[in-house]
Amino acid sequence: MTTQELEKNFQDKVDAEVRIEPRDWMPGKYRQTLIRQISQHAHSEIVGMLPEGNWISRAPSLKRKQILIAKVQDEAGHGLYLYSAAETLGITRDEMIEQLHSGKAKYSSIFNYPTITWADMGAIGWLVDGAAIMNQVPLCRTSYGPYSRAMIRVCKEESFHQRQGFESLLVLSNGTPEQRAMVQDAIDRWWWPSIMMFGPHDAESTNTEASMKWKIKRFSNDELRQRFVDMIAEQVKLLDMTLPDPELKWNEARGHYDFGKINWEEFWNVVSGNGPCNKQRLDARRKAWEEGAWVREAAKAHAEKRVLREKQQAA
Amino acid sequence: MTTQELEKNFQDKVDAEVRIEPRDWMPGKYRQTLIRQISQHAHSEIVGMLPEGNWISRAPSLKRKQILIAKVQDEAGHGLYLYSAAETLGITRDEMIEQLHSGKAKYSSIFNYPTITWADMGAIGWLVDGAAIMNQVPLCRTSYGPYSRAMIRVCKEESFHQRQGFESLLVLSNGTPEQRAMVQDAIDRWWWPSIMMFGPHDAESTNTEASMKWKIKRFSNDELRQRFVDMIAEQVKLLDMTLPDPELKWNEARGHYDFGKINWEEFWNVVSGNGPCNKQRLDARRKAWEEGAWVREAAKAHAEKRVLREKQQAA
Amino acid sequence: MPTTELFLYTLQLADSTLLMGQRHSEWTGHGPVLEQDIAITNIALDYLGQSRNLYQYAASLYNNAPETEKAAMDKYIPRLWKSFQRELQEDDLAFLREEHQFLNVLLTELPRGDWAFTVLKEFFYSAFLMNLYQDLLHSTDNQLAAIGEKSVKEVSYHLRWSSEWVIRLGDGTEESNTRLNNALADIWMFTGELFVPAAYEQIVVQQGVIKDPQLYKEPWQEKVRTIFQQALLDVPTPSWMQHGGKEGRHTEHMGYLLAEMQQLQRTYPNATW
Amino acid sequence: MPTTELFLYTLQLADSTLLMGQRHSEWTGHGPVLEQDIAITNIALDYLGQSRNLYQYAASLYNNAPETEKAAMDKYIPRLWKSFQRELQEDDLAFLREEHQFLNVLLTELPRGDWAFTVLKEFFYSAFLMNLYQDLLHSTDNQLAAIGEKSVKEVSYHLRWSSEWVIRLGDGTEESNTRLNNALADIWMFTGELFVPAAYEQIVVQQGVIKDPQLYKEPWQEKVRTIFQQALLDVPTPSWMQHGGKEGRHTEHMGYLLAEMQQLQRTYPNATW
Repeated sequence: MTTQELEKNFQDKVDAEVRIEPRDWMPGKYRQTLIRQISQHAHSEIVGMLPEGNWISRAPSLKRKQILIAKVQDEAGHGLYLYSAAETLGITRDEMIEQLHSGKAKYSSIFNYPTITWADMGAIGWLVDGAAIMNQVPLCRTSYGPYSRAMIRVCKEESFHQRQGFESLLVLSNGTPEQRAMVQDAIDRWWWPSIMMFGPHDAESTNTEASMKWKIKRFSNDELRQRFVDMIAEQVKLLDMTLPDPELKWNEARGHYDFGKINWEEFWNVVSGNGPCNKQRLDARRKAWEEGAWVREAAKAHAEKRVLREKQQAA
Repeated sequence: MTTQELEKNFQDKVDAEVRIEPRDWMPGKYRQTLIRQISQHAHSEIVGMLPEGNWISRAPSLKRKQILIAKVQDEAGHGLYLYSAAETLGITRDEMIEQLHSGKAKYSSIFNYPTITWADMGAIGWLVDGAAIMNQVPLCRTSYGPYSRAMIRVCKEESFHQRQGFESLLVLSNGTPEQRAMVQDAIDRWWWPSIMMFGPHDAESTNTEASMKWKIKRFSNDELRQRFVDMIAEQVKLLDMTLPDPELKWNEARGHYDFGKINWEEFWNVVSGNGPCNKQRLDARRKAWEEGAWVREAAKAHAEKRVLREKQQAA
Repeated sequence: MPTTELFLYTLQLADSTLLMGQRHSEWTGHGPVLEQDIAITNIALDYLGQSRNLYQYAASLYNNAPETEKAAMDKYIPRLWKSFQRELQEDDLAFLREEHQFLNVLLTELPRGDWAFTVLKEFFYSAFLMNLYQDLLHSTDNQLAAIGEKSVKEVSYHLRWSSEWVIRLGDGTEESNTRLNNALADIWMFTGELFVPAAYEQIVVQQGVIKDPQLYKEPWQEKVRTIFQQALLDVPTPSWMQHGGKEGRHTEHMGYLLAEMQQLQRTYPNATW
Repeated sequence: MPTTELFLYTLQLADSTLLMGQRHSEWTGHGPVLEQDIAITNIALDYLGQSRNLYQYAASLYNNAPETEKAAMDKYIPRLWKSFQRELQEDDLAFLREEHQFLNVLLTELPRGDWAFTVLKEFFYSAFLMNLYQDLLHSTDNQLAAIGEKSVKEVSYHLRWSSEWVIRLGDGTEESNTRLNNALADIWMFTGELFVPAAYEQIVVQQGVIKDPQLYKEPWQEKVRTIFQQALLDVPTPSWMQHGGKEGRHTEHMGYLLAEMQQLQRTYPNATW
């Protein structure tokens, strides 16, 4: 088959909602886009363990400590599925980790903000995981099979996390004045970064067209962002808290909430490395990786010794 | 002069309370004994910084934090005087530190006990420094000049520390029930180790005879211990606390307090390396030294560059 | 039957398992490789679950005790709780007791250390707990029996996992072997305390609720010998052992651990989280 | 003249100097060589002394303020203190405020780091304080003027000492130069905050009590250029700067620092020590 035929064949499958599998032919650009997107998502899960991990040792009750640890562990699990999905496209996990550590690969900028109080654990679950799910649910039907299957598992757990986060904020919002203040402060700090998680406005977004065509992406940034705002603007009422946006207002005509202007300068600043914790996060990941080198080497050396011994015994 | 004449000359000076100075002739054994004793004392000051340093970051008031830091710093200063005094006998500070780190040189076993509560800061000042002073005041008149002069400075500061320690316990003993319990607990833990600081009973003590003759030592272990017990048995009443010794009792006939049997097994156990913190203390010292290596090297390298540059400019 | 000693014994196990969980969870997000990050986190979660069961049981022992018994237990109850005017709860015990009221074995409070330290500590402790929980299954105390039954499977996995890691590091590279030996030099002196019953423990033994922990020494040593042989490690000769944790006398590490772990409850006492 | 802003500004300086002292004193007993162990401890003691003077002044500003002013300041006062039924004291401010009530610049809360990190941080901060205290000498506020006068000599020594160390490490060995550059990469983004006045600070400037901190930027940069030249270090190009400390938004390091530092006062509130 000529490349054109292959491409047509491929696009027909995509259009017919048939999943593309690792051994199937696919355009180079499709493969590249997927590797970039899946590995970026995997890195986000791994780096995302750090801000929440920051409160494990200080969780205020045994139950909350369990919930938090289990949640962070789930993120490690997501990282694992996603690295595996990306590996089916012909890149190794070590290569991807190397790209993360060198700064070549990105991860979600949201994790470059610090977790300052316990209420941040709830706010991350509710807002950050909430935004992530908005982005991710459509990916359960994404055209690449292994990615789609990984996302189904991820989404199931993420929506559990979101409910847990909201429940945790609900408890705090029914608590002491200090706890209520903590919740409002956390919402104030996480709200704008959360709605920036949907990326630039459609007009400024690159790559969107091809991704749409290949069904890697199914909705535009602005569509998803609007859904998120609509959802959170309602839920925040249950907490008896407010979102830090004076322009937030129900628009009867649109059937949506209007909301204020996003500070894109901050967004690009954080993306380009200048968030409050960019260096801290990457340093922490690199440190864990470097300090684990001798462990990985020992495990490898031992495994090789075993194989050798078994061979010798067999001989 | 023959060795015998030199020895007689030396002993005459000692007997006449004339200080021996670095350039004076002295018996090899005298020199060795002094190096061992002074460096051991210097090491004790340095290792002794660790148990108290353990509470600097957690001192309960700004004033107490200042006092504690200043006290630990004084110990560094004492270490410095004493290392300098020992250096006049022909050993370098680095050699002494090497002996400490290798375990060849000893330091006072008292610092192998942990500091568990804030009251330990007071108890160390009152009991440990109190016992140290008992031992050290006579050393202000020791026969070796540099040692004697160092000890005069040390003793002045130590007695200040002892008063501060007592005052700190006095405040706690007038405090809440928890604070009072803290004080009694600290006294219970530090009392026996403190009276062990005077070393074995005279009958079992080695080296004492020669040290007495050379006026390196002026009172026996048991004499000093008795003085200490007599002093503390009175002072503890001011704190409205008790010493953990049911046999402690004023003996009218002796004009001294009788006291219970010392657990020498524990003493030798700790001396021989099995105290609760022996490994921890030495590890901490070694770590500080090793982690400081690059700093010392850099300072040396820079100093050499400067000298070289000055020479080049002069040329 | 007086419950004070049973209460203290239960606290001892609760505190020890809590601190195992607390220390292990310091690895979460920082493990040497993703799969092992997940594994050590799993173990941390198991320990936390065990400690919660034990604290809940300890709290119920206290809440249901006659007043005379309560007076004896009060030495180990957070003073602050009295002002809350409600029943004692698991979190009061974990987050408001003072250092000298904690009864965990010293082994469990030691700083996390490197991977060799962690897996060796886990191996020593789970090899001990394995024997303990297997007997607890048959305890005359129904609650402890239930906790033992629930936990024994978990610990059996912990023991297998840590044994494999001890072997892997011991018989891995020169560096891993050296690190494991360093860890051994640091930890060994804290293993003796496991087998020496505290005064209250002896009474619980006499009551027939638990077996004498001294009985676990022999099988524990046997397990250590077996694994160490495969790990090319020498079993240290009998030597002096640290103790005090079971009586509330801790290492200098303990205060820092508690300051961090208890901070929120200390700052906002009796809040709901 | 309203005192709330002066109170906040005084707290900002008090918090910053306290944390400089707190971090430096982590070296006590662990310095790279005995003489420098003593030197860094001296600097820590100087900072603690400054912070005590500043906290005492802040407490007196609060205690003497009219009730309407107090209401505005209450956001920064430890809630717990209200129950003590006595005047506000220095230790209440240092040991009972919550993280978001601390106004120190972020620079001062960063972990101790290695010797390069410590001396570089000290250099940056004392180069700033030097200018500040020299002006404070002439403040219309007598208390601040007195504190400035008392402190300027100390800081002048700190600046000389840290400048010398920066040069020594920069122009020492390859390793020391690398470590200093690493420290620079970590610290630089925290220096900008020194020169950006917080809202309350602007008001104190308008009141003529202090000069605008923006004025210190130029001489500070000049000092940095001079010393860096001798230290063979490149002055980083203007880049994005961290901020938030002066408004109570801190780094993730701050919570741990406070948990440790405040533990005893949190556990035994209003006790006398």
